Amino acid sequence: MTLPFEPVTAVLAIPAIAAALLVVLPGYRLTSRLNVLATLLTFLAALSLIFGRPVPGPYLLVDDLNNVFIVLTTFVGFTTSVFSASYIAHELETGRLTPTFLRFYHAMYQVLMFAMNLALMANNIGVMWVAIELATLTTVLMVGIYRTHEALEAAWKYFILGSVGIALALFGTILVYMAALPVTGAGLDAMVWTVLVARAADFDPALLNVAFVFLLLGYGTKVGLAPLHAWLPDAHAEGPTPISAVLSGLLLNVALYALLRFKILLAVNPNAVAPGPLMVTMGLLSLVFASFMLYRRRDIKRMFAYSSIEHMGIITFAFGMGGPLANFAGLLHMTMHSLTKSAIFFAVGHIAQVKGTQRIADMGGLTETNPVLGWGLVLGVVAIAGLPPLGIFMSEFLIVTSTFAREPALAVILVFGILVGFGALFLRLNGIAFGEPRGPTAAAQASYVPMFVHLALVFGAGIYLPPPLVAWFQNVAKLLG
Amino acid sequence: MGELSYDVAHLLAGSLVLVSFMQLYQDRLYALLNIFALHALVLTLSVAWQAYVQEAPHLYVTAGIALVFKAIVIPVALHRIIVKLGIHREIETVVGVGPTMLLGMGLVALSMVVMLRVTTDADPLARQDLAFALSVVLLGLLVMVTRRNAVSQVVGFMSLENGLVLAATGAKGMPLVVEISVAFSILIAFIVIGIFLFRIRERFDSVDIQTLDRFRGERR
Amino acid sequence: MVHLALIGAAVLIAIVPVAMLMRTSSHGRPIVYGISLIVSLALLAIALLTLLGSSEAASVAVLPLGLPWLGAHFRLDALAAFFLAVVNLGCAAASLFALGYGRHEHDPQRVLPFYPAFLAGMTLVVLAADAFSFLVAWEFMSLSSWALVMAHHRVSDNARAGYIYLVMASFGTLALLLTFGLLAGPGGGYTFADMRAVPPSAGLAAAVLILALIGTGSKAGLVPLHVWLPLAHPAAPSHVSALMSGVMTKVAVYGFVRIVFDLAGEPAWWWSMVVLALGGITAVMGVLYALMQHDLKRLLAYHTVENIGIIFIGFGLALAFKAHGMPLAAALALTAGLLHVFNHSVFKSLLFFGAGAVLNATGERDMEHLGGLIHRMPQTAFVFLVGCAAISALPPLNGFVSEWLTFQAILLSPALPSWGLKFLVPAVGALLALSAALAAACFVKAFGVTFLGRPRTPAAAGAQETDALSLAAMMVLAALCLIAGILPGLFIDSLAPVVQALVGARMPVQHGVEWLSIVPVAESRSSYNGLLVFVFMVISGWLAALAIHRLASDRLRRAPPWDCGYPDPSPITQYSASSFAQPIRRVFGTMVFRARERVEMPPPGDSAPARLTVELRDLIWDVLYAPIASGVGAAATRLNALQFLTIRQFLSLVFSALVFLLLVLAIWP
Amino acid sequence: MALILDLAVQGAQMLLVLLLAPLLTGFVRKAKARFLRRRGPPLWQPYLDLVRLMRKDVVLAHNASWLFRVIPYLVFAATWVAVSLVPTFRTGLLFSWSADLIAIIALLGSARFFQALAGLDVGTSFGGIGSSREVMIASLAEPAMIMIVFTLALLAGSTQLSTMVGFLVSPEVGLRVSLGLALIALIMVAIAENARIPVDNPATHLELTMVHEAMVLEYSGRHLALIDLAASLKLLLYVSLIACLFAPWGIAGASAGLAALAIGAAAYVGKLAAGGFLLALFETSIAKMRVFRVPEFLGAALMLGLLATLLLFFSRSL
Repeated sequence: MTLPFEPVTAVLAIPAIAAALLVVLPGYRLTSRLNVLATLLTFLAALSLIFGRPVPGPYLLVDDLNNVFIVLTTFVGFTTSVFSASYIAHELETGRLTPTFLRFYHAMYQVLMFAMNLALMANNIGVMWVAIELATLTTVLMVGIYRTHEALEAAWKYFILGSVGIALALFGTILVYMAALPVTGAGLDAMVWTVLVARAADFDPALLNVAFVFLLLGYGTKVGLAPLHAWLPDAHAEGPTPISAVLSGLLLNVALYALLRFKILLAVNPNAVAPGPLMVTMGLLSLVFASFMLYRRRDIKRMFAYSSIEHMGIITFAFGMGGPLANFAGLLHMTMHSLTKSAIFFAVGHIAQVKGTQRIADMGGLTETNPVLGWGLVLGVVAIAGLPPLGIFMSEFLIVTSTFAREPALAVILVFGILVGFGALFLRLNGIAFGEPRGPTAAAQASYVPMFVHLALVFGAGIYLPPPLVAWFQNVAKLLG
Repeated sequence: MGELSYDVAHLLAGSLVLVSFMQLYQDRLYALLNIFALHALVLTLSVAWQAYVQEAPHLYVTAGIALVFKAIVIPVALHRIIVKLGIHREIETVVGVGPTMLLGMGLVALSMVVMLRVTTDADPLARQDLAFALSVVLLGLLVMVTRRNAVSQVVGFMSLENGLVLAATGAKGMPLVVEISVAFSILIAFIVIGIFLFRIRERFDSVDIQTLDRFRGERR
Repeated sequence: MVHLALIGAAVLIAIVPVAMLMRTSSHGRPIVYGISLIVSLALLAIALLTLLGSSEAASVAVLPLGLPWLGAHFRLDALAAFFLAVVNLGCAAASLFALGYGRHEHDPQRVLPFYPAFLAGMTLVVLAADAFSFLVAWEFMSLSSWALVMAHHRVSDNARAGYIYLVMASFGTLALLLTFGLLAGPGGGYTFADMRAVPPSAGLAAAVLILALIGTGSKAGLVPLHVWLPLAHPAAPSHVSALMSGVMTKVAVYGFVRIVFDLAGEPAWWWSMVVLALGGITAVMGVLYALMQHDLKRLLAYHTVENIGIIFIGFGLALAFKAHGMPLAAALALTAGLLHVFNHSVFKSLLFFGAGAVLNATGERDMEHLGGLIHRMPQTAFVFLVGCAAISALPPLNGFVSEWLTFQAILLSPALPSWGLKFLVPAVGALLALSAALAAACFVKAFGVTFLGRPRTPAAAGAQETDALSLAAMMVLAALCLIAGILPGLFIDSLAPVVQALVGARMPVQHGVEWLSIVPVAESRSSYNGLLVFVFMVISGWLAALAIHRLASDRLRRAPPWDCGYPDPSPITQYSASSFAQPIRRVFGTMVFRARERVEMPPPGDSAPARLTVELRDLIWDVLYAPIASGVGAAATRLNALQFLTIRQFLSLVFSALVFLLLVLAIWP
Repeated sequence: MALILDLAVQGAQMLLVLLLAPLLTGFVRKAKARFLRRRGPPLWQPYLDLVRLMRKDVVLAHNASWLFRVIPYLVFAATWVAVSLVPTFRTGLLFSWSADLIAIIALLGSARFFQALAGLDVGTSFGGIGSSREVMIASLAEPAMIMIVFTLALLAGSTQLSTMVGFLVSPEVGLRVSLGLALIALIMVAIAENARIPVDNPATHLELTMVHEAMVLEYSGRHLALIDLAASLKLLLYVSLIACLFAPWGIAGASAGLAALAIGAAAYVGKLAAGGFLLALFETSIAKMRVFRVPEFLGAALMLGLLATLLLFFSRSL
């Protein structure tokens, strides 16, 4: 099938061009619409990738694995931009953002999209690294955009911890190159992933091991795995909510994607240390840790940020376990988590705007005062807590049952962590959505479409997964070994 | 590649580790900055030598950046920040210098052990190089972790990054090395500017002395 | 058949959006409850046709939903049909009741959308034939009932109840998840057919039993997993309380039967001991808790715990007999358990409806504020009385039949070869007898304090009889209590295919026994004829009345009460619920509840009233749940310190992780 | 023909118990009075009481409900049906299989349930006190009774009274510890159930010690007559039960002729007399206990019953 345009180029070029345009264009209406349009076009281009993929080059590659992520990323990017349009309008009205910063915000949004798409499509581990770092730096700037003390502090923390992560990931990348060097010879080939994976069996296992440790810690910082998570809750809490949605829904995935690529590399080499146990350990640690952290949260966005850590832990655990079932579940969980968490942040953003605060103690009885938002949040939390018939239940079902049959002890820890987190989420939800109304109760000027589109997708997926998608996921799961 | 080139590279990389150790030992800010300038200088020499040995002219650019930016611009800038912000000249350490040194020894030993497991049929130069680079990285991190002072933490981060550059240039024919070093320089510039802008006098932890402990995410 | 049932469930789900749209309209209630009623009746008919129809093979359906490579499997066999009938009988009654009762609901938008979803969830659990569909339906049921519990969320107790309920439900689901994980094995054979084909090994089966007990027991309300039940059931609107207590717990029981009798293979000898002991403890604890309550709906909820215990005693016996190769006795015990499932669903729904009618008429759930309602609400009082008598296991009503059958099964236990069981079973029998007697005491209290005596508050004095539809629902159930009590043979025979499938034998056919008696084993051994007892009682009572009125006197005078000459006009001098329970509290309370009574007597000359305060502590909560809650809290507080570290300290964490991993690599072999 | 005979026997039994019950009560009263060196009321005094009560007007409290008026009939009917099914002079009664021993106990439970409700109906404090104590006593007495049933049923392999009697009268029973324990427990339960000293005093009207009498305080006229008759029937039931289970001698078999029936009837009257005599003796020789000692008393009965059941497994091997 031939397309009238080159989708790969489009996926990268549209955000890049849009970023350039948005820097110069004035006016909120125009820019926010352009922002939506650009993300929509990117999404459409990404969709077309499903039908026609380019031949992998030295820099770019589209295969089953990253195609899943690209479509997901561009889709959530699109819906978030729709949400962002209504969210930012309110921020402008209340004066939290000035038009200058708004311009900057939209441009940065597109740069972020570009960086993430690039990271996903990179066939070159160096390019991938560069793209992820670009995405990190962009989000650092956006986290600090409100310029309050808290925002700056969060951005600073993110920046410093992120920089160390960047450095560690680079060292890991260099080590992979060094491992490849004797086999593939010097030059570009030693950084091209398709080449690496084809010949990884001959690489020096010890070097690969060290490399993986560095990559795990470097990219793991971006994924938000405990104990490398520290930047994540604050960055989520203090940045604009659309950015929180993108961070939780996408950037964490992108970082995890990078980790997966290297996991495949290691899995090919028979003598290298198995990456599974490392990931399982870190996943469980993150899950249990984040679950407990959920209890003492007072800030609603920070709470859901910890929930993201929890879910990243589950996903990492699933991929660490490996096998067709667990991998499938991991992929599904990742997709569902992206959709759900961003939907939750959409709701949370509007709630915080209505209430004028992010303090959980100042919210109450939302289902009474703002039924749509309130029930949206309830549905989102129900989904994120892994209750059926929503999609996350399916993935958790697969993860738990497949693990219990193989490693009962691990499954028990997993279940324990899930239950602890569940308790915390609903404890807070009880206060926010039910009980006597507290705080301002004005109606939200919000676009509920993105939130409910996401939730509807999650709901649908929990009941019915279309066979092509399943086949696709299964292919990828096989790829992940 | 001859014996000599190996020996010289070995020597330069080894001295980089040595200078990292010297950083651990410092308890005065100015002295630390001077030592860091030395660190950058040794790196420059090492990178230049690799450029010569590998016959890779683009590495000279990296060496140039290291020399101009890290050995001169940054130390001078930090110097001025110290004066301007009135930062204490003495470095507060978390653990004493003695234990830190011991820890550093342990880290170097660790990186040697880890790297020596690499099979011998790999390039011996690369192996040695990586062991030293790993040591430098770990020592840089150690500086960041054991110093309370923002400037010394920046210095720690920069020496960590020097280790990366050492590793990258030691890897024969690695693409994007120059770009990476440029990117890192920008990153460091950001950090330095950030310190200046946010008036971080004592440590990374807060953007303003008034808010030093007020806000840690949730305490409000 | 199963297709038809699925269509029914689909219709129920389809009215959820309709209910959402019509949530504030006045037509919403009749439409939602009306359609629910019709669908439930249809499903009931399907279930009965399957159960009573010829023994054709179970009907199966696979829908392309759920797990993609698996599909959603549904199956309607005898067991499913029986529970489908129980579920939908309750649902139909609740829908009928709600048609009238729902008129008083002040938050219909929080009830209507979830109600059909709840019904659909319960129906689907029973129909599901693979682990995934089962759990989805199971959690769907929990979730929609949680939403219904939260319908009156502004009452802070309700919010807490909803929270505890959901956490316990999730705990149970996760236990079931692990159960199915074990049953499915690493290959992922998630359909029940696969699990049945490959029963787990002995060790795994033990874990399956324990996990299934936790998973289904937490939903059914087995002590000590019952804590949520008396909080959540009363919090929901009354027709939903009836469904939760009368029907949803039965769905949990279904889960237990399905897993333990059908999927887990042959039982080991000790399984029954666990189940029996738990059942006995649950029965007695449940009723003791109930006795201490003065909230009418909570009292009923605790009685659900008790009856679940009785049901599990039956199942425990069935497991014991099955494990020792005594299929006939196992059939008797299992029939007893299943019959009690049906009976309890009938009278518990009836009682909750009654409590709902009282709540509507007076706005009170606290019995201490009620009294004398028999004058204001005579019909409700009558049907409630029938329910009370039935749940107290009084002949000739239905509760007695199933308990009698359980006793008969207990009396077969000496034939068991295991010494442990020989001793345990009579002890459990004693517990069963104790719980039955205490239940009667408790319902004397419940009915007496609520409906008899004089009104204790103006609200009670001004109560009005409830509406006709609600009454109709209660009347139907009351009639069923009687019918099942006097014609138990019919019900036992219709359970035969279920029991046959699960333990490989059935009780003797009751159909042909003369006079419609039931004979569980042999006529010389034991038999019972509810019909005859009923007729006898009616005739002798009638004869006595006739004789006395004809031959002696039928005159009647009204006068003030006598009360040994000290009648007090104030209604607060009546016996209250707590004072009624005081003797029993003295007997059992000090041990089980650490009950302490404190009398504050003002000094002589002071005109302040004396006060008697009773302090009750829930031992199970104190010993089991409070430590868990405080443990989680303490861990959360301790870990929370990690939120407040400095950047350098966070970096130290990263650094330590790096060094640790490198060390691992260094010493890796 | 046989059916008609059976029907006749069943009918005779029903009438017999109805007639004998007040007599037994009167006999016990008379015997008690004699033990106390009083002359006592005549034996037929209970009949006179009943007749007098029946002919009097019912005085009903203002707020008594319909239930209050129905309950005497219910209580009477349940008790009467229960007594009719206990073998007195002949086993194998026509309808004996319609309720086994467990069902008979449950029937008595029904009677008690409604009677306790009646205590609460008028809304007086004495009614409440009576009901509350009654159900407390019952909640322990009933399980004890069930344990006794267990012992006997496990021994006889049946809960059917006729079968049990048939087994107990046969020589294969022998002398068993379990039976002894069960007998003691049954006597204790019977005393408690019939509101006899030391658990309750049927003659008292001292407010705070009443249990049964407090419960029926508001009844008068024909209602009270029915309740008193039911109480007498219940006493008769327990004495008959003890007699047929533990002294089954002389009782006529299912296919006995008229002579055997006559012997059975004579033996039955004799047993009743003996039972009444012993009861009176016991009652006069013991003091009433405090209400809160009753649980211990009945707890002992429950333990004895359980012990009897458990000991069965050992004594069987002897």
